[in-house]
Amino acid sequence: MADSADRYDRRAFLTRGATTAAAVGLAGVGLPSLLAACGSGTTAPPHASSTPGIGIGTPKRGGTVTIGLNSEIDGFLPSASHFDNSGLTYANTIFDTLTVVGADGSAKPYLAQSVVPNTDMTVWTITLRPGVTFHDGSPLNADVLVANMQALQTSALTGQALRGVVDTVAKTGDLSVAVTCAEPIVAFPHYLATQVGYVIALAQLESQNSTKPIGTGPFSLVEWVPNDHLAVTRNHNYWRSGLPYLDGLTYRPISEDQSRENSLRSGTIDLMVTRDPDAIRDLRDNADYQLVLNPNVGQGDMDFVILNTSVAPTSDIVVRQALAHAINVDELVKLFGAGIAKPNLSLFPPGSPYRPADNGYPTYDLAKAKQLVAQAAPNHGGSIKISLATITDPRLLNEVQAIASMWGLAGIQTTVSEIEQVTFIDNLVTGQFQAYTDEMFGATDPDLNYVWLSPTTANGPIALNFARNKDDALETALQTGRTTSDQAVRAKAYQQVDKRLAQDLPYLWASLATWCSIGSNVVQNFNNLTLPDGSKALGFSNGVLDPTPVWRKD
Amino acid sequence: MSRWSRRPQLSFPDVGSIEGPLLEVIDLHTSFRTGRGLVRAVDGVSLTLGRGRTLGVVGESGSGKTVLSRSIMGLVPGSNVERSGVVRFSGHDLTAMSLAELREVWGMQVALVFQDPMTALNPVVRVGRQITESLRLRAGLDRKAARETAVALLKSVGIPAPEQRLRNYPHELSGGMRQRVMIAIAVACGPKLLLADEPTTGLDVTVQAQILDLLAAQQSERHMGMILVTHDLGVVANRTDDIMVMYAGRVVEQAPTAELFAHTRMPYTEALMRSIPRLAEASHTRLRAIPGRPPDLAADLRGCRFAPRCPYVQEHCRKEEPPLRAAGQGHLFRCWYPVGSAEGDAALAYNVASRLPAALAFTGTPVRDAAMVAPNGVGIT
Amino acid sequence: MLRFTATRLVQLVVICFLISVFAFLLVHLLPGDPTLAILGPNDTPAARAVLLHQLGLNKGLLAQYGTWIVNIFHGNLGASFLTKQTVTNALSVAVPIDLELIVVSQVLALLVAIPMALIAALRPNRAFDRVATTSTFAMLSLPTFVAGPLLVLVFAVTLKWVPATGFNRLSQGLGPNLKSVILPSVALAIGSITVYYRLLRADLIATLQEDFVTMARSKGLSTRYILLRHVMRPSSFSLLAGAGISIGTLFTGAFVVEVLFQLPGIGFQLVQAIYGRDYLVVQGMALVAAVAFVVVNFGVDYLLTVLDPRVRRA
Amino acid sequence: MPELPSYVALESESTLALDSTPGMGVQALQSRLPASGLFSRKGGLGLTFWICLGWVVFMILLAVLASVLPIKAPNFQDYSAVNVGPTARHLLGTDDLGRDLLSRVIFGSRVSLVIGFAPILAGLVIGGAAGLLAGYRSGPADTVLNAVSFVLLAFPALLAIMVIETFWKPVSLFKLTVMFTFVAAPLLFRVIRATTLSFSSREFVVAARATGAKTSRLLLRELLPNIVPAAVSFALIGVAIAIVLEGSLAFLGLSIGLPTSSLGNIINDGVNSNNLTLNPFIALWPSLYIFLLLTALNLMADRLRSYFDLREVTL
Repeated sequence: MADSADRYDRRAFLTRGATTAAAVGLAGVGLPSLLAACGSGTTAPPHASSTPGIGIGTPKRGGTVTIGLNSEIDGFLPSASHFDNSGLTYANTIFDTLTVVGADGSAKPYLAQSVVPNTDMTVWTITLRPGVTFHDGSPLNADVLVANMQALQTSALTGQALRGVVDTVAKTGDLSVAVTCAEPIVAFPHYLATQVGYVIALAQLESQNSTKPIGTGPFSLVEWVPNDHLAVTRNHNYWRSGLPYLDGLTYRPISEDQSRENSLRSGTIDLMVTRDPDAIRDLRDNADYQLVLNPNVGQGDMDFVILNTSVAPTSDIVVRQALAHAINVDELVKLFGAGIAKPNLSLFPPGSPYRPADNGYPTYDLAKAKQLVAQAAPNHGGSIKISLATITDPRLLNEVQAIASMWGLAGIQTTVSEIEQVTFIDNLVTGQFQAYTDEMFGATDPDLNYVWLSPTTANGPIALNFARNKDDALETALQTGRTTSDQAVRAKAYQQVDKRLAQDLPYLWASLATWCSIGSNVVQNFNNLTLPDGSKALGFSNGVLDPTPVWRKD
Repeated sequence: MSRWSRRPQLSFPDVGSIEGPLLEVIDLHTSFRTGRGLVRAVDGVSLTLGRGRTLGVVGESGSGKTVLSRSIMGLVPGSNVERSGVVRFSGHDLTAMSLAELREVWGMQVALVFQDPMTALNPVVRVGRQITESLRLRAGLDRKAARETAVALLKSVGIPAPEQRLRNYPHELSGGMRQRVMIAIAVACGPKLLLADEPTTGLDVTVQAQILDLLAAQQSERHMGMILVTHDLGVVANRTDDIMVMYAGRVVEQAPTAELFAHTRMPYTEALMRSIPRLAEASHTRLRAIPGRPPDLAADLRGCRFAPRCPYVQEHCRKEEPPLRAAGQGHLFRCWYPVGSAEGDAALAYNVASRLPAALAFTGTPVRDAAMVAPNGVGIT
Repeated sequence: MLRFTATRLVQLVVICFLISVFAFLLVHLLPGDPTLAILGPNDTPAARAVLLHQLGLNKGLLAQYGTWIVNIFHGNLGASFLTKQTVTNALSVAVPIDLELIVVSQVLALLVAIPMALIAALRPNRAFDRVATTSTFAMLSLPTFVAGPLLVLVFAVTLKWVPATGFNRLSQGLGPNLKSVILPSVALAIGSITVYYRLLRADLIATLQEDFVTMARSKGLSTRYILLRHVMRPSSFSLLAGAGISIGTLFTGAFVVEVLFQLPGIGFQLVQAIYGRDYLVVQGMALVAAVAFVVVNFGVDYLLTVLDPRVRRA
Repeated sequence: MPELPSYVALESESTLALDSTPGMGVQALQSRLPASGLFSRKGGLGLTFWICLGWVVFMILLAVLASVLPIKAPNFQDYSAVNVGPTARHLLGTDDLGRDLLSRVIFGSRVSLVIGFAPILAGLVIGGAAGLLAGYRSGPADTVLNAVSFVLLAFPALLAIMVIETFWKPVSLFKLTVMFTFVAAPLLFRVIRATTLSFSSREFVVAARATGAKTSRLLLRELLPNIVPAAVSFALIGVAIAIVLEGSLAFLGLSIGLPTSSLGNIINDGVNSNNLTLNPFIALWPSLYIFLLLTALNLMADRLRSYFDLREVTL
């Protein structure tokens, strides 16, 4: 499923903690399905002796670590709670996913021993790892997996997103389950690495208890005080022998970027997740801290302006072209990227196999923009008026004012407004907006974004394709990408998707989100998870951590 | 305890044993720097007070009598005060003392009784504590002894059921009762000198007499010297040994009480006496007020300060201020044309002849206020 | 005294009832409803209807208010639609934080404001008085959300004496608890110092002009004794009234500090609940904050009658 | 201007027979004006008073004439000069969007002056009238008004403002003023009621009532002059709190719609995303502006009060 369309905002606690309604409920993190043709990563310059996040020397057992996250979650039920990046980090701590995406981008078995498709990839058989028990001692078996899957299918939150993927789930053995899909789903293993891949104990599932999670993960719950802390302790009979190294962990949600950075620098927390480029710039050259940026693998979250193609004047393609040409993206990113964020005028990051050489996205050209405005103005009552809005966040507010002044130069009268979260999401879903700032599309496999991009989900009073653009060529490309197992054909299909988006312009791209996890030198090995088959996992991506391999140096 | 508590060791001989006067004030000046210039409230006053004797200080509002009493004690606060002159109290010059040393004198040797009992007692503190605090902190009594002394004090000032009264708050007592408490507080630590600043002004006449008798009793019982400051000649008439009349910050006449009433020399004193309503006069006789108003103490005054309002005024008075001259044993006055002297009568006759308003008002016979007289001749009370 | 407390109790009940109605209506005026917050984009009409029924939001406003009030009397303030946490549980987290924040910040403010006011009142318009008055204006124009980050920058990040965020409960030891509360309390105290200083200074100057102060001096009592035992009490009335109001409003007013230092107090959770249209939490928090305000100020009124015997008859 | 101890003042102004209580009727106030005029250092209101008054008038003029002044457009973003300190071109430097801070503070002062003064003045009128009435004539009017003030004060202002803002889009200066008045009026009501209560028991009011003065005359001529000093000093604190409160609302995104600037949202912007360390000027200039405005106002108020209140500390 697509990565959560989570909102990047300083008032995350205001919004995400309570609502995270933005997330489709399914947040995927995972790895690209193809061997990543990896360009130079945007990781921080190599440390003196070691790469950041990779432990030096022999792991030390014991001790606890405090981790600062950018938002609080609203519960531990995969079928009812919104798992944004903090949600997924919590889940990785207490539960396990069936598959985990490897460094090479492919979804490798984790809790599942194997995930095997039939010939035409419509039926996937998942065989569970034997001898695994939940924190409450109950065994992990096919019955538990089936119950989990069915709960996800029927839930109001995740049901709709799963409808296009999972059709039926049937137990075929004590530890094996067969999942039949509505159509061939090439990237099915990737889905099992997202929110739907978590398996929770029957006791928690039946009681639908979202405050007392029982999983198979490396740590078990001690205490959860929302907006204050989550304390967990080591799971002594974890199925991965010898792990985890730490005795316990404390997560502290700190919504204020500045406060979270100050907490790290003052030692109140040992490790933090952030997406604030200023924090990255401040700590990048500081030897006391290890910085791990988003790997240049799969699809990172994109910052962009979403235009509502079903409402005037943004329904007029000429207006959308004028808006695109008028934004000087380089200047915008220079102003707000603190030298960290890079402009990225495509759905896919540079070096991704799905990124065409030139997707034809309109570059900054003020003269052309003015000319297009003049051309479109007559059929919009003489002048183009756009209302551009964002949620309450100082960086976004400044960004929006900058864009407004750029559009103003091109002759577009722009009004800027600030909207609080619930109304913001409500307007997105019900189409009552012209231009909003937005951030989503982070995923390890392009198919996870199908539900956001597909014209099939663009109609009706409530549409998951917020931009509501109806472009048949885009649909065919998405379909081929979803069902063909031939990687070359898949690459060409998603390149076509990127080209179509550049033509239709529902999204005015700006830059890749600058997710980063920063740990003091006390915290070792926080980005070095090895999978059961010995290969390395992708690790930190789009703000999600896995604390299993961490140990404490002092 | 902090350094202030180190008590300066001042020795005050017992009252009986000192020779010479209890209190000697020599040329005392107290003025205030204000926006309108230097207000000379007390402009050179000298007086002496023997043990057990009472001095009455009389004068209109603005004559500086209250400032005099406060200056003697050294209690005039404020950063804009200019003081000079000597105040020698049983051999010690109070004006030369530091604040810490003065604090030794206040309460123990010299005490002050205020005019308005309503504002001079702390409204939110029980009467008991306002008495016992000086007993415990200054006289060094322990809690029980202080309480017993307080009860005895209240009894001695004539307050019924003193035990309950200790628990009362000031607003729960009558005016007279509060004034008695004030006096109890003042005499609590056995001072040698009592300064009573218009102690009865706030009270009605019947209570006035009781309070004045009480003061006299306390004075004789404790062999205290007392200065009784008032604007009411009736108060000082038969309760003081000597009387000093002040006008515009200066002493204008001073004499033993009987001598002052018998041989008044200063026209101002005479005018004061005449303005006291007599029982003999018929009701509703118009009161004889002194026309005009006291001078502005900030202005530089030339000549006799009473000149503008004096019926005897002559050229000489306006040009040069008369010095204090003696008129017999212990009687001083400050006038060129004193009452009862030949020049005085001539001056008055001359002024009446030249129709000087002050003189006419002075000599006019008192007339009844027609409007207030009922047809049957009886005044409407 | 009984009559005094009786009338106060009646007033307390009436005011709390008004506040509960006010809070309930206001929150239901908010556009959108919790289903949107829970379901998010998957908010299909069918799913919404099911959820509304589950949460009992399909009943009329009066019915909802009725059930809410009845529950309160049974001690059940309801639970959050989003986190399924009971409001009482959320309060058990929020109230200790707010109480400690308020107590520490107001005590700090008083410890600074009272001596300053005493010295300034003793010598009005002199050097100290002028400096103190001007510096209090500087504090007044320094908003909490500037003071907070500055304090953190100096004491947490550079000097590393205290944690930058977070609240260590008393159970984790007094030291860590106080350390985690000191910076937010100082940020809050800065605002209160000015109010307390000005109120107390004005009253002190008025009291110091009363005759009973000269009377006390004429008894030879030391200035320190007179100030503490005679002058403070009659001058503290408006200070107390000011403290009552400032403490009362801090229950929700401290939200800025709570956001900056990530302390989930009443203000913090109220704001979050409003954004999430979490009706029961909003109503619960608003009611508790309002009742706290009323109780604090009634306490102050009672204290005033104790301090000022003249008022007792009223 | 040093003052006389009260008993001296009494004596030297004998004929005016000022009553002994600190409060004075209006006629006493008029008599205070010295013959030597208002301006002289000695007797008048003093130089500092007039300097402060000049400064406040200057600030108001700046705000009113903002659009005419030779300063840059407040919302113009000059990308060549982002986060720059004071330079020739930008006297007070620029913010993180390259906007000129001098013009933003001046235009911002428009909003903040209105937000500071309007609700407090409205509060003084509403709260004052109610306070005078409740304080003077206790009884049913007092209990009702008191209960209403309690409800308004007890109710979390935060909830009210947030709900009203989401419901009553878009946020305008007028709406903010109305909301702040709801907060200011009950506070001022309580202060004025308390002062009225304490004064109405004083003798000079009882005396005035005894002479058959009509209540309105009594309230205006006797009580008001004594309540004004306390109310003014509290109101001035209110102005400061209102201006800063607008900043806290900007912190929550509930203040004036962007890009119009107010002192509050400039300070708020100056504290975000380590602007505090990067470019402290953004937060510094508006805070300095508020500080200077307040100091001037309060010095004037203190000067006026001590001028009309001739008493000296006796300790």
